[in-house]
Amino acid sequence: MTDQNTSLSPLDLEAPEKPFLDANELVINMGPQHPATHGVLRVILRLDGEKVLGLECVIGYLHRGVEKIAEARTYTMFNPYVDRMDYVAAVSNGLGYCETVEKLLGVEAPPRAQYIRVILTELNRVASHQLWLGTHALDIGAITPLFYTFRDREEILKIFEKYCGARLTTHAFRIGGLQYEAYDGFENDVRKFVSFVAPKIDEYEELLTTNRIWLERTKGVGVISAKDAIALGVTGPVLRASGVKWDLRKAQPYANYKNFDFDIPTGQNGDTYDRYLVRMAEFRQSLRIIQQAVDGIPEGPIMAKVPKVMKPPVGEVYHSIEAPKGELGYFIVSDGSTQPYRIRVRPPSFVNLQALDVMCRGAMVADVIAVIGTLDIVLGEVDR
Amino acid sequence: MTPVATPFFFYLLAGIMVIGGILVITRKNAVHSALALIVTLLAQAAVYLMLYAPFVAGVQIILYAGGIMVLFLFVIMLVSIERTVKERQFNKQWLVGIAAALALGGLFIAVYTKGKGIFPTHEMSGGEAQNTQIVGNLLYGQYMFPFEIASLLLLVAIIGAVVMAKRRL
Amino acid sequence: MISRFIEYIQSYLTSDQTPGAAGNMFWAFVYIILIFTGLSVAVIAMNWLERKILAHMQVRLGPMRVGPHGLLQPIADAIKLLLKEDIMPAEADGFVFWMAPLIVVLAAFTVFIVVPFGPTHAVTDMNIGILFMLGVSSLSVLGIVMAGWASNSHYPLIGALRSSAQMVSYEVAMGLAVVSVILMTSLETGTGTLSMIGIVRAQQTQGTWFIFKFFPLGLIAFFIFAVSMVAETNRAPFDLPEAESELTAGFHTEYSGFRWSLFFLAEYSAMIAVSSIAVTLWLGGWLRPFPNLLSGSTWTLVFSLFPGITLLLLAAMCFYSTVRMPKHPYFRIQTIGLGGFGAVLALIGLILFIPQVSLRVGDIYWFSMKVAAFMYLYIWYRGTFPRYRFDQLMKVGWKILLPMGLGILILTATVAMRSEIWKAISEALHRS
Amino acid sequence: MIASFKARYGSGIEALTHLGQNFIVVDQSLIPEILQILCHDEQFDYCVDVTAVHYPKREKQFDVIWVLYSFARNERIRVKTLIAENEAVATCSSIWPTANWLEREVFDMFGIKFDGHPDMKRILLPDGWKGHPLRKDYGILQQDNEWVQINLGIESGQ
Repeated sequence: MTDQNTSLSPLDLEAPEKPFLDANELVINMGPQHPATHGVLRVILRLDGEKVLGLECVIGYLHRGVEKIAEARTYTMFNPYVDRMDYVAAVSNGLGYCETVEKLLGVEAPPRAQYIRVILTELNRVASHQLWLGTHALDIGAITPLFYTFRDREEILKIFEKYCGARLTTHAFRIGGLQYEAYDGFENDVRKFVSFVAPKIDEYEELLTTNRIWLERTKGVGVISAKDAIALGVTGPVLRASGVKWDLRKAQPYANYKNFDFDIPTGQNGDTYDRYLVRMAEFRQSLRIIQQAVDGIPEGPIMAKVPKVMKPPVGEVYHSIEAPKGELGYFIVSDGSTQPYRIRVRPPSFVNLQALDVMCRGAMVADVIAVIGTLDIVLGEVDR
Repeated sequence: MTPVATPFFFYLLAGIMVIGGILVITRKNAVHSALALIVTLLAQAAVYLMLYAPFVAGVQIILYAGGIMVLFLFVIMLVSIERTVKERQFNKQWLVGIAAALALGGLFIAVYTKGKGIFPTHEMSGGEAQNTQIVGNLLYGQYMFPFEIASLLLLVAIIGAVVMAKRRL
Repeated sequence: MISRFIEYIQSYLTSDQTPGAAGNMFWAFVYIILIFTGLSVAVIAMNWLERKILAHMQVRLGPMRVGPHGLLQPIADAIKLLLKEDIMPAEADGFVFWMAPLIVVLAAFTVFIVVPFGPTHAVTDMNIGILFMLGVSSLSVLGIVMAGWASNSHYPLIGALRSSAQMVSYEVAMGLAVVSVILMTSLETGTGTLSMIGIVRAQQTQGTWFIFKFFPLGLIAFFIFAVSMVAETNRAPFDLPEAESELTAGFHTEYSGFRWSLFFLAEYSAMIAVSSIAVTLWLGGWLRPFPNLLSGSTWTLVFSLFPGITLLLLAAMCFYSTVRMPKHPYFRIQTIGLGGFGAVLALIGLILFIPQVSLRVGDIYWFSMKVAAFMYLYIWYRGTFPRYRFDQLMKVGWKILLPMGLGILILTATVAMRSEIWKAISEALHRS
Repeated sequence: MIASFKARYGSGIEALTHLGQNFIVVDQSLIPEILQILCHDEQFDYCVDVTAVHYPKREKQFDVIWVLYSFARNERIRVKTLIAENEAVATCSSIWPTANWLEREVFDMFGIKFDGHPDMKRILLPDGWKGHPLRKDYGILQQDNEWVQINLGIESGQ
């Protein structure tokens, strides 16, 4: 089952777990082709029956060398590539990249562009969470929420399609603002979507939140304390569910998030159920932001003055945004030429995935699946 | 219903049982042995049916073939088969084994020839239709005490198993 | 010779026994064939219904392409499965791998020998009927364990371990619930029975379905059985042995084509089998609703109309959908097919109005309807519940259902014997 | 904070600000100590990122960069050190466990070794891969043809 380069590294489990009664330890290779590893994650599990003695993640199956590609592209040319990292939240990736380059250039997008950016990014957050909810519930065995969430995510994708022609890898933003003015009826569509999706979120909750089996499967599963979460660099809803009230949109506001009124939902126990509740609350907060943004959207230009040939001054900058999965950071080094000297992406999924080992210690096989689901990883972003 | 071709079925089932029994002790693969044992037990259940003891046959299927042997397999499956097949069989005591088998066979023959009278040769009264009731009455009447003793023994075994397993849980 | 044969065949027609009990091998054989084909058709229909009902629960349409409303989809699937290459893993244990699906299918089909579709509509009536059903259906665990082990692969092995542990544990709770019913059968006649037909007869003579007997004791026993039977058939929310998101496909991961379809067939016929047990034991088997309350020839006539009305309703639904089909040449064949299907259903429905036919078929109709309700429940569970974790499953089985079953057994026995107990106590008091 | 560092370590540390973002350039030998202090005394308890930049023309070819964040102060700081090829940096995975994978990625992409790392091996590329792709002398179309031929059985991955 395991091939020759599967040497299990010594895991720093507090007490080395021994299989019961000298039963044979079972080494199971979960993935890279497996229905519940969300792509090509490979997890090597050491099992005693159903109990997990230790696990190791093997990643890199989707490695495309995005950071290397960036060094051979101009700043503008690299923009579409970032959509391919976290392909379920492509708009967020684009926002992070554009803002970082803008920071390097010293320009700022005009207010109207900022508002449209916020609307699209928050719509994308809703879409990303919907995809997470559907697949997570499917992993735990509830098949119906998947279809509900995909039905509603479709509406978001339709808005994207009408706005920029693409549904998934949107390439919605340009450095310095937007390429496209919002189409006629954009605001109306967004308003309609908000009023359409709010009751649907109650519908998801109705299926799961008080479902006994759902509670049994998620409460107390994959617990991570706030201290561990910070030490492991875990961000996003996973961190907030452990009780750390930290959201980059509030802590270090970017775009124009400081204009909007919203709460940071947090949990207490840091278990899978709290992460579920936090994300469900984030749905509602995102809708609040969208509502405010669409009500306050100003008229004006959508593109700042940026040179045709972008040559940012020599220097380096790190900028990060709150992507649906956590802190998405870009570290760009410019040498004054048209091409970035180095682009480093700080992927939230990659760092969050590292917590899998801690969260799965002593758990059962089924919990590993639940925890992979609750971490909300996208392998395109883990491997880049 | 009148029985059809009783001797034929008896010898068929007996043959299956003997072959199954031999396979149990000769197969190197423990899973194959267990499966052969299941075949033997099922044939035995069929023999019970022929003896107008459907209740015992049903219990034989549920408990032995369906319950105990599944647990047997459960344990055997966890043992690495490659290893057990490669390992040399350690019980090389053919002579002792044959002697013991012959002694047991002799005992059976002796009992059968000497004490033929104690075996009922006629059909049991009540027969098939009342079988369950008869078994129930016997268990809860005449053999009440041994029955309860057996259940006590099982309780002890269960507690022992819990104590052994609980040490780690 | 021929006349004797015809006489032999006809001799059974006037009998009020099952062919097995009457010793008529020809009719027993006919019944076996009928049950086998009926079961296969039921599994095919179940396959289509499950996909359709589940689809409508999940805001999608389900199969729509093969035949009108996907009616021919199961047949297309069956053909696909039969034509598929049969793959056996190189390292698999060939013989065991080959045997496993056969054992599962045999176990699943054999139990139907004693299922009473009506007072005479069963192959035979064993006096250990319920024991036989539980025993033979417990043999299907063997097939699953063999399949998991013989695949020589880790996921099937874990699936097999899960299913064997699960089925063995839930059999205990199931058995206790069944025993409480067997206690109930002895109530008025004094002697209980394990025979499936006997159990239904007991409900008839006692004038109540056992689910309502000693309310709520019968209901709780039924509940225990209803939970265990879902676990016993490895269906959601207890579908851990084949939990797709965890074990890819569990014990049948390595199976493909025809062998896989045998597992599929066995799973669905096992579902029907355990539902039949539940119907027989608690829901009055073939008895129509309110046989005592709404008795009399008028009510008998009203209830005998039900089978025909049901089929006519189905036919009406077909005709309605035919009218609603898109008017496009591409859909012409499908429209005609749907109309034809409706016509066939309507014809059968009309035939069922003939008194002689409806008299013979009424039992089967009520039995099937009750089983169908269970089948719907199975689909409903699958659409709404997440999956239990293994330790939670064991907890439910051993810590909740088993004590409940024991308690129900003791309570049922106590309530059943209450007059005797009371008599004994009062005598003892009187003496002292 | 910076002042106290300066006072203690003198010329080994240099504090700069670019585009409103603070970063300190630290001599390689001081790295373990500075990171320790930053984490435990200065409350930079969240290691956001560990990365590197390759400057092939410099004598000390690599910048290794730590991006740190403090929840208590809501402040970011970057720590940077210059190292030459074949030199190793002390690991900070004992300070921030999150650095484990991040350092492995730096090793994978740049070939910079981290001393004391519990499991220093490639993370994104396969184990037997030759070369470190994010170095400037590694062409964008270049790949380990030998590995591809042996393991994938194809002539080239291009």
